[in-house]
Amino acid sequence: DGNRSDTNASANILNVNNSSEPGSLHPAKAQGTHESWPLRHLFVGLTMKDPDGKVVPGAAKKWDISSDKKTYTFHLRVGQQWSNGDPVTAQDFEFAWKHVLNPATASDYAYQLYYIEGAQVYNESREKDPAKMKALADKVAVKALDEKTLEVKLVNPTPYFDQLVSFYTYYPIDKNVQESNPKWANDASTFVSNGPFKLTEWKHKRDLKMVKNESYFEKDKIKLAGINWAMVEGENTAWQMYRAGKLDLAFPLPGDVVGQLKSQKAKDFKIAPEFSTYFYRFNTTKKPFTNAKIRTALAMAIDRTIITEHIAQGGQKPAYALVAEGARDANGKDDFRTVGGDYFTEHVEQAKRLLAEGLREEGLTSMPTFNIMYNTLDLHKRIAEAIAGMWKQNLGIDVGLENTEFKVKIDREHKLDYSVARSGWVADFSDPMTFLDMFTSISTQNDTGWKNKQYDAKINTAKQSSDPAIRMKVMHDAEAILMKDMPIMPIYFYTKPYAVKENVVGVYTPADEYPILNYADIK
Amino acid sequence: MMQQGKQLTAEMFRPVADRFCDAEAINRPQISYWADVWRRLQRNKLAMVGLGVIITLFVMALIGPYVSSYTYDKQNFAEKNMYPGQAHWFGTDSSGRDIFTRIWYGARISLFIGIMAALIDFVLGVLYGGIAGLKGGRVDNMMMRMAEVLYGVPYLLMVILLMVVMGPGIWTIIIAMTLTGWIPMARLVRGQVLQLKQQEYVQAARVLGADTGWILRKHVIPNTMGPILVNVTLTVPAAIFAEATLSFLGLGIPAPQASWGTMANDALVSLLVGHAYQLFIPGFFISLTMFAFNVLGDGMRDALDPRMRK
Amino acid sequence: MALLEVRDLSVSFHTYAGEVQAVRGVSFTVSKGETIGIVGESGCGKSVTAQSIMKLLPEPLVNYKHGQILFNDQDLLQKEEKAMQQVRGNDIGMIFQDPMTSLNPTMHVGDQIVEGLVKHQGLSHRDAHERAVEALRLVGISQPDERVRQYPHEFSGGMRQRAMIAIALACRPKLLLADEPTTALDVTIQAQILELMKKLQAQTGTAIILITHDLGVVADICDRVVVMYAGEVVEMGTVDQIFYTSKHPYTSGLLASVPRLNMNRHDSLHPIMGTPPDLLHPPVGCSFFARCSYAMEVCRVHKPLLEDQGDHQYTACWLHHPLAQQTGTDRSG
Amino acid sequence: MMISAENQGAALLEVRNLTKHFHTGGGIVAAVSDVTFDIKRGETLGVVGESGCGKSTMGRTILRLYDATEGMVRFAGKNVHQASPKELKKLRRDMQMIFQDPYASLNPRMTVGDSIGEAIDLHRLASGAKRGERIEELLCLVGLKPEHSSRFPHEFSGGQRQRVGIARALAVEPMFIVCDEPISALDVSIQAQVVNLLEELQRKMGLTYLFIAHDLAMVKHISDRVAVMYLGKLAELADSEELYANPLHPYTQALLSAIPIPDPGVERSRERIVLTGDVPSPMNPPSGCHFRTRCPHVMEVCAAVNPVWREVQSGHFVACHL
Amino acid sequence: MVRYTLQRLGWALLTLWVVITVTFTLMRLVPGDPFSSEGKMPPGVYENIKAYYHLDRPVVVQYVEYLRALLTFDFGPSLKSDSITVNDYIRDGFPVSLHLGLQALVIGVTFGIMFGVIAALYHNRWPDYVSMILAIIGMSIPNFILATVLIQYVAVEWGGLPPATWGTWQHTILPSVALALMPMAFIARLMRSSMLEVLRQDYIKTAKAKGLAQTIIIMKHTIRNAILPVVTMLGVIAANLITGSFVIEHIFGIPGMGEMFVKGIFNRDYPVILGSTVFYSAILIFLVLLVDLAYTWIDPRITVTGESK
Ligand SMILES: Nc1ncnc2c1ncn2[C@@H]1O[C@H](COP(=O)(O)OP(=O)(O)OP(=O)(O)O)[C@@H](O)[C@H]1O
Ligand SMILES: Nc1ncnc2c1ncn2[C@@H]1O[C@H](COP(=O)(O)OP(=O)(O)OP(=O)(O)O)[C@@H](O)[C@H]1O
Ligand SMILES: [Mg+2]
Ligand SMILES: [Mg+2]
Repeated sequence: DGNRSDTNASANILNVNNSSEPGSLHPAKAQGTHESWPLRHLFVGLTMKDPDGKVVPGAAKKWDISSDKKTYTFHLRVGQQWSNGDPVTAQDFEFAWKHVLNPATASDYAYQLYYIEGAQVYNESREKDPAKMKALADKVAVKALDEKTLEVKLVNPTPYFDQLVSFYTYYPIDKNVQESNPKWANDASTFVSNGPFKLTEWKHKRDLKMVKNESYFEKDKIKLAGINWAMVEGENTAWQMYRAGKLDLAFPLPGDVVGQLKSQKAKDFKIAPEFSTYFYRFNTTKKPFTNAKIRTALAMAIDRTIITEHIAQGGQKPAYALVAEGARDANGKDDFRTVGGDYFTEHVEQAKRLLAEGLREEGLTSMPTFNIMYNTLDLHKRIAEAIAGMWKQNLGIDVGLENTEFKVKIDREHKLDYSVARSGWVADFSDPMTFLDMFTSISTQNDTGWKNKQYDAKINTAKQSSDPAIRMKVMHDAEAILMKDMPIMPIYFYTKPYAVKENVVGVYTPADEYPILNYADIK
Repeated sequence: MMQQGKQLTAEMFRPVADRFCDAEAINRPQISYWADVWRRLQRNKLAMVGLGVIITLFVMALIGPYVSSYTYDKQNFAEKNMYPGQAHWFGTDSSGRDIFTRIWYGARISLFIGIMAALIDFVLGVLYGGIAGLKGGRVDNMMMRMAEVLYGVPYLLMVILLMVVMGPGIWTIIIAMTLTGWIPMARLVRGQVLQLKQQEYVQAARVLGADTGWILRKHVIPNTMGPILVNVTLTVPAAIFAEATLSFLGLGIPAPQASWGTMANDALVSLLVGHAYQLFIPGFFISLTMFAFNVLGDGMRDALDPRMRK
Repeated sequence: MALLEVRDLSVSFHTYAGEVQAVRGVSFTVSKGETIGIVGESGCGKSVTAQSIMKLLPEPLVNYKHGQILFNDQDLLQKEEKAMQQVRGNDIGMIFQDPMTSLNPTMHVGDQIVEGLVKHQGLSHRDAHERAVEALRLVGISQPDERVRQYPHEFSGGMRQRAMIAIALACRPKLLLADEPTTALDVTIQAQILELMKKLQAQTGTAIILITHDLGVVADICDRVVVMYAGEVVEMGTVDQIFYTSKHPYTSGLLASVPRLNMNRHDSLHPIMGTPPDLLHPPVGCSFFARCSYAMEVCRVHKPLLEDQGDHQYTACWLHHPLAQQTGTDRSG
Repeated sequence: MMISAENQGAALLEVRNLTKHFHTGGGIVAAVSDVTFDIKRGETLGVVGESGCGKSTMGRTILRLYDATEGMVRFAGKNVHQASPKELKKLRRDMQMIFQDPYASLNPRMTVGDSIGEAIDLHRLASGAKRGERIEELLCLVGLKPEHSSRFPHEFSGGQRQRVGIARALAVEPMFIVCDEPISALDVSIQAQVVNLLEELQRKMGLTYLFIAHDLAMVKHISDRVAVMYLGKLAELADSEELYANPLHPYTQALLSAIPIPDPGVERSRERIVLTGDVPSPMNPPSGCHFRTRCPHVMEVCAAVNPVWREVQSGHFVACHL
Repeated sequence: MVRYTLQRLGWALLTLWVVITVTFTLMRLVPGDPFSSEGKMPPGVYENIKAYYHLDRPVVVQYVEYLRALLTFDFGPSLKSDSITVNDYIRDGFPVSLHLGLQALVIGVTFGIMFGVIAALYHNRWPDYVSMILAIIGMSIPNFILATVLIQYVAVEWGGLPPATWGTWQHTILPSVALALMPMAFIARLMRSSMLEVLRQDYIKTAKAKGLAQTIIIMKHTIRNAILPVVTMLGVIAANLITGSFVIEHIFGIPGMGEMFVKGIFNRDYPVILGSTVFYSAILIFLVLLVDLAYTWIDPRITVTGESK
């Protein structure tokens, strides 16, 4: 049922569901998708992403990059205004970023700014003396040269920095407002933003209402009069609301609904790309997962197509490498994934052989039983059931399933208290690095116990290099190392299936973002 | 004056000597209370139907999984979401597993959990509530306040911790279920006891030297059986579903094993995509169990009440 | 003309052990203003008879096998439940035997009296309340204005019984069924209650069926007496006939059991030996056969009928059969 | 204190200044106040008195079904109200009670056999077939039939229930029984049977009774001594013959005059002492002598002074200014 | 009675304190950290956040601070949400949960008692069976299924009522029905069983003998005597209903307290856990006290005060 939603259609107001109450709509305190999705419509960073996923000018109309690729100078558009009428200045950006980095702000995503010189030192400082803190803040290399010019110095050449500044932690905040009322972001009446929409109502846990910001620089391209965000957590309920005509766009969708819509080729159903990967971790410190052959055998012995076709059902792609599709390679055209290709194939016979070899090396006669740990979610459960079934059928090993509450799972992963654990990574930005630096020895996110000096070296080179060709090369190398050792077993690359009423046009979905409604319109 | 004159003879008007012996001629069978209850229960057709259903469920739980040619965990995506029919009597689920087999496999777990939880709640609740109510005063106050603490502390926290301490397993589930499950039962029994203990027959038992345990067993339980049975029968489905909910914390029985609760839980979304039978089949069996326990419970209640004799 | 006529009433209960034939062919009449005493041993069907008149026996269990209960010429057994509600409490009042369990434990005693008044006399709550206080005072409860607001468990046994009496009398019924109304009362209060009943009778012409085993009370206020045994009437007559010229060995046995004040401390009492028969399987012949010291062969198999022994004294006993007289089995022998 | 009749044994039960108050919505009810007496081994003490004067309460307080507000009860040398639960259980084998209300005191869900058997089980007096025999024996003892044991209380008539209550009390072979109107609900024939039974048991087993009743003739018949209560207090206590022959307290006199006689001729012609005036309430008893409001011989002193409990003759106590 | 109530209020404070202490301890024992996520948070950031919420102090200090703050009814911040404090949560959420809960309670109690009474009056006849079937359905369909079914068939397919969210009275219907069914079924069963007990009592015979109509007998003589077990259960049922049901609020997207409580636990949001526990326990304790006081009011023979019997 793809007709129009019954409420507010005439007023050109779009109804969507944000799933959950945003913890905070302050760019410095926002933590995840529940915050970033609405924020994406309230604010605009120095840059933004167009419907093709390309970085285009946002608040900055252009920017210069120094020859060592470490200094960025952003030139802001003239005449931009905050929703309260204040002009948007470079000082606002400088202030906002330093606010994020201030340890007292306790911003979760402060590390997204560690690319900037002096940022990490400032953020990690335990200094109590205000004067010394001030000095540290001053050393953070972001500076408003004048009202319209912002200069940023980076630690390493970071080719994707232009992308990064579109991330919500890099959004500006109105310095005057923040200084006079630190709690401005908690209430719609004091909320000030610079994006296409402005916040008019925020009933906690009920809804958010935004209307078009008439002083937005791109206001002519904004067709919607406003967006209403519901906060219904249940995916099923959200889908039912969509069906009952209370929502114009339903995302995310329950798995079986996706399957049904896909098989029915429903007109209001869309599958958008997604820059993320579903994978399993192995605990490489635990026997017999210490053995790379065994890990590889396990990775080769499952049928990913069954999982994507019958369980995930949303057009996901079987994954034979870590980095998902969605990042450009050095030539700026081809996808990193296409260039890199697959690192292994599914091959039951070979898997059996590898397993036997691995077991022999470990001095075992048979594979001991072990558990797959996953956090409770129907999808994870069904995938784990399928994989366990495949391993049993193909390799003859008994696998148990163990579901845990999310926080317990994270805790156990950190403590390496598991055998095989379900995991996934949703990219922060469109660069392979967002995936690859997870598995360095020093990463807090490695959680596999796997350490590889070569790999670390490759990642370091990539981080310090300013030459895209070299960067991409070493990142491919790194991925190859990773996939050879197989501390993680890729399963599939996500997609973003969603449903949007047929009369709604102009919704676009960059691979690393939720559906963007800025240019949407209701016909 | 000349009543029934015909057959009477003077002979008959002679005094008799042996008259005391035929006074106690006919005795009715001596029968114990519980045997009596059982006999009365047997007369209750509906209760017997309930009992029959329960027995059938138990038998099927034992043999059901082997009746069909499928196993509970074998996935066959080629046959997923099949409606009930020839090949699969109850259809298949979204992973192509045979629901008939899974139902009976699930019956083992669900019935076991349901009945164990009910049983433990019953024992703990009756003991605790009965003692508190009978002892009264300070003991009652302390015991009830302790129950309040237990009820006040977030249940989920306790369960998560329990899970960490004990690890998953059926007994962990049962402990989790009864952790606070007995409290309503205890409160119920206590309330009834407060009312009952003013009855003279309880006082009479006291005079006979009965202690709390005795009064509990002989007087309180039989006379509060009605509400107790209602509560116990409620515990069964509550536990069946609690198991499914607890699996959220990793406490339920591990997949791909089935239980009615998890089957219903997982099939919730099937309602949205037109495979409602996947939800209704386990739902039906849970209701059937409930029905059986309820009519049996009602029958028990009636059978236990001698005033209902007929 | 008879106010109440019970004709050949038989009542039984279904129990799982079988049919308990609690009342078997009982007939008697009560006229306006008359006091009838029903006496008899425990379990002989007195209460069942009384409760049948009110149709109060537990519904699915009881079986009114046959007979009629004519009240003002209308058969109560045929009446609808709704019509019975008009009769109960209003035309016929009842005092129950068990005062503790017959009062609602969660309701003020006063309210329990008020109810009937509101229902039948159409009194306002306030007036009914005053009447309730008055009723309690009449039955000799001190501080009735305080007591109306107490609960039954705060009353002593005798006080509860008096509260029951107050409930039954409140509406001035035409017929009062008093099932052992004074068992729990001391003699002074008992005298007071009996006085009250007499007064009421004099004022309103209420007929009373008094079930009691206190023969002293019977002697005090009854006009006629019905003697029951094992669900049957064995003798019936005026109070003098019963006390002075009883013609049934059972009646004489009852009278002999009563202790007298002038007895000696160590004299023992003379009860009727043995126990009444089990009404599940009532005897074919005379019910009293097993305990009767004059029993004859005929008594074992043939049931004696209630026959007029002259002067409207009815007795059911073979001893008064001409053949018995012939055989010489004499009462005094 | 008041040891008299020398032929009796030592006091089995000593009651001293026993007082029991109830707190109710309407105020404090002084159900029993300051009662003192002894009962000797093998003796029967009859208690009569107006309905609501506190007889049942006194009986129950003696057995510690109620906690005493004040005073002391000593049974065979043991203080009942200070006994530990263990001691109490032992005591309770020796002290029993027959309840006033036969229906309420039987568990509706127990067969009468089990109700009687309860006592046997509790004190492990018999088991198995012996238990059954014992129950039958007790049923016969109180004039019921063995087959009654599988019936439920509601299937019995009032009198039959009372007999079950008696059988239950006898089951533990007690030394002392508080009989709270054990026979009021019984018909005369059974009354006689039961009283004979109680007397026989007393003779055989040396039982001691506290016998509460309204039937003064019966009380006279069964009791060695009789106490008359009025509004929570003892009015008079004497040998039964003595009391009936020579009642000193005006209330006793009124009581005796009101006894109904099972003889219609006598009833029609007799004179009663009719008590006038409102029956006072234990919630606010009259000052001084409790009986003064209804006493035909009331004097001024009665309102002012509480009459003392004195022994006017050997063994004859009275609380009256006369 | 007044003294007893005051005494119980004293006990309530003590009970609350124990609940807080136990919860505080459990919370810290449970694995998982309020700030852990699958993300890449470096230790420095983590330390900042801990410091921000004073979680870097010794646990004992935190405990004492918490108790002290409680004295001023300050439940503290939410670790997951910067825009709202626990006090805000309760202030916003409780009225919603209360509204929904009371509505469900009224539906559940009214119909529950009605069905129970009818079933008992027509014992083992068809109204009894009908009410039993209803009760069985009510008890064997958990509210998460019922809620989804209701939304699907009433809101989506039929379209008569809004599927979810909170606002108008129409929004309250489906969730309160979904919430009420279980207590209704339970109360109906309880009521039936105790009604059956009461209907056989002698005093019902007395009431009949007064000529009272059936309905009066039921209203005045039986319900009050039979309702005790229902009242007992009502304490707990009401406490659960009015502080919000996670499942119902989750499914219907209702901004109540129940969801906050459960999510607080999953997020290890310590102040939220403690705050809602304190709030919930206080309500529970209060309702249980009411129930105890109601006992004596319903059946005057009952003494909970611990006075001598
Ligand atoms: N509900 C019942 N079920 C079975 N039997 C019953 C029932 N009610 C009474 N009976 C039996 O009916 C007979 C007559 O009982 P009823 O109560 O009329 O005796 P009663 O003459 O009033 O004796 P009492 O003087 O002891 O009260 C008794 O044998 C009793 O066992
Ligand atoms: N539980 C109670 N609560 C309040 N008052 C009570 C309670 N029990 C008895 N009373 C009061 O105590 C007084 C004495 O009662 P008790 O039952 O001892 O009298 P009794 O002498 O046994 O009378 P009866 O011969 O009528 O049984 C009465 O006024 C009664 O109202
Ligand atoms: Mg009777
Ligand atoms: Mg008494």
